[in-house]
Amino acid sequence: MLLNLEQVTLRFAGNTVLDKVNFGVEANTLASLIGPNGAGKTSLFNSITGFYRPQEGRIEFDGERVLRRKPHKVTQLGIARTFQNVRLFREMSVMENVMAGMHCRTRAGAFGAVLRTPGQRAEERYIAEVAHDCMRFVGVDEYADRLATNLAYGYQRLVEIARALATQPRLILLDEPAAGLNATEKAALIELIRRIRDERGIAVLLIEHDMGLVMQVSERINVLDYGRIIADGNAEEIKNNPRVIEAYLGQEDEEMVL
Amino acid sequence: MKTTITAIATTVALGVGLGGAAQAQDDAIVIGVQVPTTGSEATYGQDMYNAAELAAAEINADGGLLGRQIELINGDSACDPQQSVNAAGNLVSRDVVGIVGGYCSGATMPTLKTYGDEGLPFVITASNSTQLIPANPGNAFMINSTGADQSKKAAEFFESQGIERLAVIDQGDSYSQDLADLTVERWESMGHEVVTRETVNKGEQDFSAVVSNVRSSGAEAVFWTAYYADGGLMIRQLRQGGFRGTIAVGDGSNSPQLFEIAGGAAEGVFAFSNPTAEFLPAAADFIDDYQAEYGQSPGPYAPLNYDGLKLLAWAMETAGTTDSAAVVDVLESTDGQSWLTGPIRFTDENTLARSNFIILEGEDGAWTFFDN
Amino acid sequence: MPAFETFLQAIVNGLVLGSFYALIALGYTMIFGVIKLLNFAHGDVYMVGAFVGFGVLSLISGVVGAGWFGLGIAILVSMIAVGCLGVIIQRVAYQPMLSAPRLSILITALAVSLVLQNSALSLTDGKYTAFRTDLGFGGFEFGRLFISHQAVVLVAIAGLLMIALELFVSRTMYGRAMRAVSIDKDMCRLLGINVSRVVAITFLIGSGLAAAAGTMAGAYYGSIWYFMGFLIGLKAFTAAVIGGIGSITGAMLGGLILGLLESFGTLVPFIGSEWKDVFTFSILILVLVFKPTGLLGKSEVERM
Amino acid sequence: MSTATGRTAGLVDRLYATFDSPRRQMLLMVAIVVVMAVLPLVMGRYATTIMTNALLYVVLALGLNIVVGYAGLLDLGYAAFFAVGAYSIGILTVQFDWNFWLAIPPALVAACLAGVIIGGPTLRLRSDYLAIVTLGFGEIVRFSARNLEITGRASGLSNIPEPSFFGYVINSYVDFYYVFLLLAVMAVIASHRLYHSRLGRAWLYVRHDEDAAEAMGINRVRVKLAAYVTGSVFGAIGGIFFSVNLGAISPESFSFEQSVLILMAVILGGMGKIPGVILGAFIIILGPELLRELGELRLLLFAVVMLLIMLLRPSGIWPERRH
Repeated sequence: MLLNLEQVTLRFAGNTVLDKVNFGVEANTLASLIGPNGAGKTSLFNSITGFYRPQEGRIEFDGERVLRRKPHKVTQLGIARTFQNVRLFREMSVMENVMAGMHCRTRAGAFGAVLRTPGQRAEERYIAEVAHDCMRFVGVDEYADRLATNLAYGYQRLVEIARALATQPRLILLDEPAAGLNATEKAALIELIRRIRDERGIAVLLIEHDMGLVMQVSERINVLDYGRIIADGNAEEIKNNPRVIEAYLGQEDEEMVL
Repeated sequence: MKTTITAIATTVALGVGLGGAAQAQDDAIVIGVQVPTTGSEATYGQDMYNAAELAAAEINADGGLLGRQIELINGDSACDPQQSVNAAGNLVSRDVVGIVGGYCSGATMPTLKTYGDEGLPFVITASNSTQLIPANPGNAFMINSTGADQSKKAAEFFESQGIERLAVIDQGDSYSQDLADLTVERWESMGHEVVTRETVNKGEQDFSAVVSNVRSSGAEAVFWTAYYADGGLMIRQLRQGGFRGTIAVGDGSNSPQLFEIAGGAAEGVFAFSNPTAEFLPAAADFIDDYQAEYGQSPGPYAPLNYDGLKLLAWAMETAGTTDSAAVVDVLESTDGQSWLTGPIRFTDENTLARSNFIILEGEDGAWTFFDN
Repeated sequence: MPAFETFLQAIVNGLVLGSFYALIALGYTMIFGVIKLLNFAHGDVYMVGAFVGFGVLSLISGVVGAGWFGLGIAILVSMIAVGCLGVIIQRVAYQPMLSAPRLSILITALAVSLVLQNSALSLTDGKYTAFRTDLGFGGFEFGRLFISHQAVVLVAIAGLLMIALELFVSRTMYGRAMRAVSIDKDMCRLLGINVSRVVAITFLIGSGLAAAAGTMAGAYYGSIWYFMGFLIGLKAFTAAVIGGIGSITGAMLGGLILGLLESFGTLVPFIGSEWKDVFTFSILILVLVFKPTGLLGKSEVERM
Repeated sequence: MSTATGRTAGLVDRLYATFDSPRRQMLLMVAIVVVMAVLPLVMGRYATTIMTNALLYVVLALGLNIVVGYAGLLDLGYAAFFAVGAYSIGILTVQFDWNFWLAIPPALVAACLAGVIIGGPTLRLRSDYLAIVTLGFGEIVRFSARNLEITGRASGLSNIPEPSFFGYVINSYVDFYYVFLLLAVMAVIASHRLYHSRLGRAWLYVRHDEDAAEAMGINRVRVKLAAYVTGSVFGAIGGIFFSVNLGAISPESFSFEQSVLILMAVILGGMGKIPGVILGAFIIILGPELLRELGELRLLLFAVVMLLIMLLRPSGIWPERRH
């Protein structure tokens, strides 16, 4: 297992948001986490990436303890993420946004910057190179100099993925990457997710409400309901799991199409 | 020609006004007056400027100096070291031949260098911190008695009152700290006891901790070495807090406004003071002239600044030139020249060779003469 | 003075000082509660309160004298006038900035503070204004312990104001709404609470309390000037932090604790009175670093 | 839109177009520096002294701009670092007879240490708390300078020796003008380079969205601390040369008002923009000199302008970069 969660329990002010969650992602796989609204999916992401601190349990990434590490440390370990409601640095260019990902893989400081040392200049070239590579990979390189906020929503999502890729992760967590995208864009997204794994060897874990997309790309699906994992399997198994059907039927206003 | 180019270039470079120099009358003798006309000490500064103006007007009416008219330029020090250096730079660049003034010692300090570099005669009229002495390059002359003189006066006064246990309070600024240190040193060398030494911060209103320290120390007298504004607060709170011993204040607190702030608490308070106009026999005419010209009574340092200008003018007249070195030489040899504040003579350190302090007492909301 | 009397005197001094801190700290904490803003201008509102109180007393002293009755009226009028000033400040300067970045609103608050301070500076030429009253210098004397009548009455007035505030917050609709708004503004909107009005009332009360403190301090110490709000504002903020910012009881408690700490701090040997303020600010920094929630504050839930 | 505003906007646009390329900006900068270098030859002592002061403020404001403009942290005690630099030099040269140039490294180290000590614990806190802690720190430094023997107490330190540079004694006002011109140019270059570097970008990331920055593997506390310490070094450098220029320092030069003036310089021109900050520094220093009659009103005027800028044009008077 690349990522492994054991008995993870998270409480907020007396409410149990995650209840003894056991969960894992294999290296080099495409996995999904689904569940009704409020099931605790984003909380689980936040727990993995260090934004929340579960009270109990263990989270390990490639044999390293993750729990109680600060978010930036988790990213340095090799877990990158995107946000449900796109969180780009809006007033900065696309290029600068993607360069952010390289921060944790480089080291020049104030001294290097002021003196423009050879090492610092080489590093800046390297950062630009990787950033361009990531932008090309998701297909936003032509907008490199645009302000992020001036980009169409679909492109903003892609920039966020490029930014996550620039952190050079081994696992990337995508929080509802298809939300707000049209059919063409979704198709391109599916393609991109596959390429991330195939060409870069990065495992992908996504939270998604679009079941079509989930079923198409996922090799493994986990279902979360009321903070508990209620099912774990491939697309076929999940579709036919009675507990999953029950969980989703109990939910009004659900966009899921089984 | 060159002046014109410079003037134009300056104006172009900095915008109209910064060059600033309203071109002086061609043959006028330009003297700088460095006093704080803005900031917290603006009242005293304005009084001092007025007095210098009065002195210059008298000289001009009498046929001028070396046959030429005197023109004054105001260099506002704002009682702030940085601003006063700017002001000094301004005066120097406008070709003054000498400077009169200096009120806040802290602000006067860095200007010693500015004027020293040019060798300009500088008559320091009010600033009297002993810290100024070692920083004086030799061109500055202090016509106010120094803190050392005042501390001596103070210590002798307390001793004459039969006081043994003294509390000394300053305000953490250069002038009051210097005076307090000197007093403590002298008082202890006279074999008495300083039971508590306190400092209050400017801007603080509540002195209750200091008051209870003073009371618990068993002090028989309190010496406040700083300015009147906080001095008024301190006196009031000392009395409010039940302190019934003697209270005396340094010359920075010698102001009628002390009574406004302290109210009845200032009755019976003693002040060590430089010769203020109303207690100077020679100053009767000055008070009338000042009153007629400015519609108010001259403040405590006005006579000193008046004398400062007169002294500088006398030195130039005697030297027969405004050449700096010659004027400084004459100043060094000043021998008992006297205008309002008494005869002036300098020590080897260019400080006034006598103590000019008098003792005042608060009575019915005003200062009255108590002793010499 | 015997040690015991020194000790009692320090308590008395601490209570007087603490009352002023507490009244000002309340404004900081209440305003922080409803709009999460550190109102830098609050110390200057206190200063304006002192000047308004002074103005009122000067006007009416011819008729009612400058005794306790006149001072009472001055305090009341100043509270109302400066309370309104607080609301105006909120409406003009802070309301438009609520959605702006934090830095912008903080700088705006600083700018408001500087405008108030320098307006007063220009109007008074930077001079101290004597605040004359006919309250006298009498007091109770027990051996060397001395408690002035003024101190007793001022502490009593401060106590009454704080009790009134506590009742307002716990018993009235607006008071409860104020607490609700400080917990969850969006929820309050959904529930039909007029949040904007609640915020305005908070500024009214917070600024009014500072004005009361200002007028009382002016009368007690005897002079007022444009910069009087700076140090005490900083210290009252320290008091609010000690008590736990956002907590009303905490602000009162923090004010008293800080007053007593300062008053006892100077009794410690080797720490002269010149180090008093360094001592206070060090407390502020230590509390913020080691217990940012203060004594009674609640920790914020970390949210994404 | 009225034609008048239309025309102004057009003018601004054209100005922009003229100086849009880095090359032209560079040329413009060089031209300004050349003009500045010639100025003392035609200016009198007063104007030169004022300009020296303005250049000092350029250095200080650019330093504070790193903290406020780049990293988005409100520092209300910046004068403290200015004081640390000035007093380090004062103490080492006056009390211990050190050579001025030898005293510079310890002065810089002292400023860094002060930055770490005060910034380290507080940068974890909400930004409002940082503002008030820095304010408190500024006062602590001033009070300490006023009460310690080694700092000369309230009178401060005087007779700070003039530095000599390979035998040439730097002592005239013109010498110091050039020293500060050089410092200002270096500060501009350093600011520019920092802004276009990994660290500079990290400051912007953290200012725009702390959470997203953290998710990118950026240690927000460390990055803020870097800004705080870098800013403190700029302040200390200003202080170091300020002390030898005046030859005397006293605690009152490092008051809250000083911190506020530097902050105003940053805000008036436009936070985060180097030309804006330079403009702000000149306005703060030259404004009162040009409008002498304002006297006491100058701070009020600045405060009102600052408030209006925050309410109407938070990006400052230097025009915004457009895309």
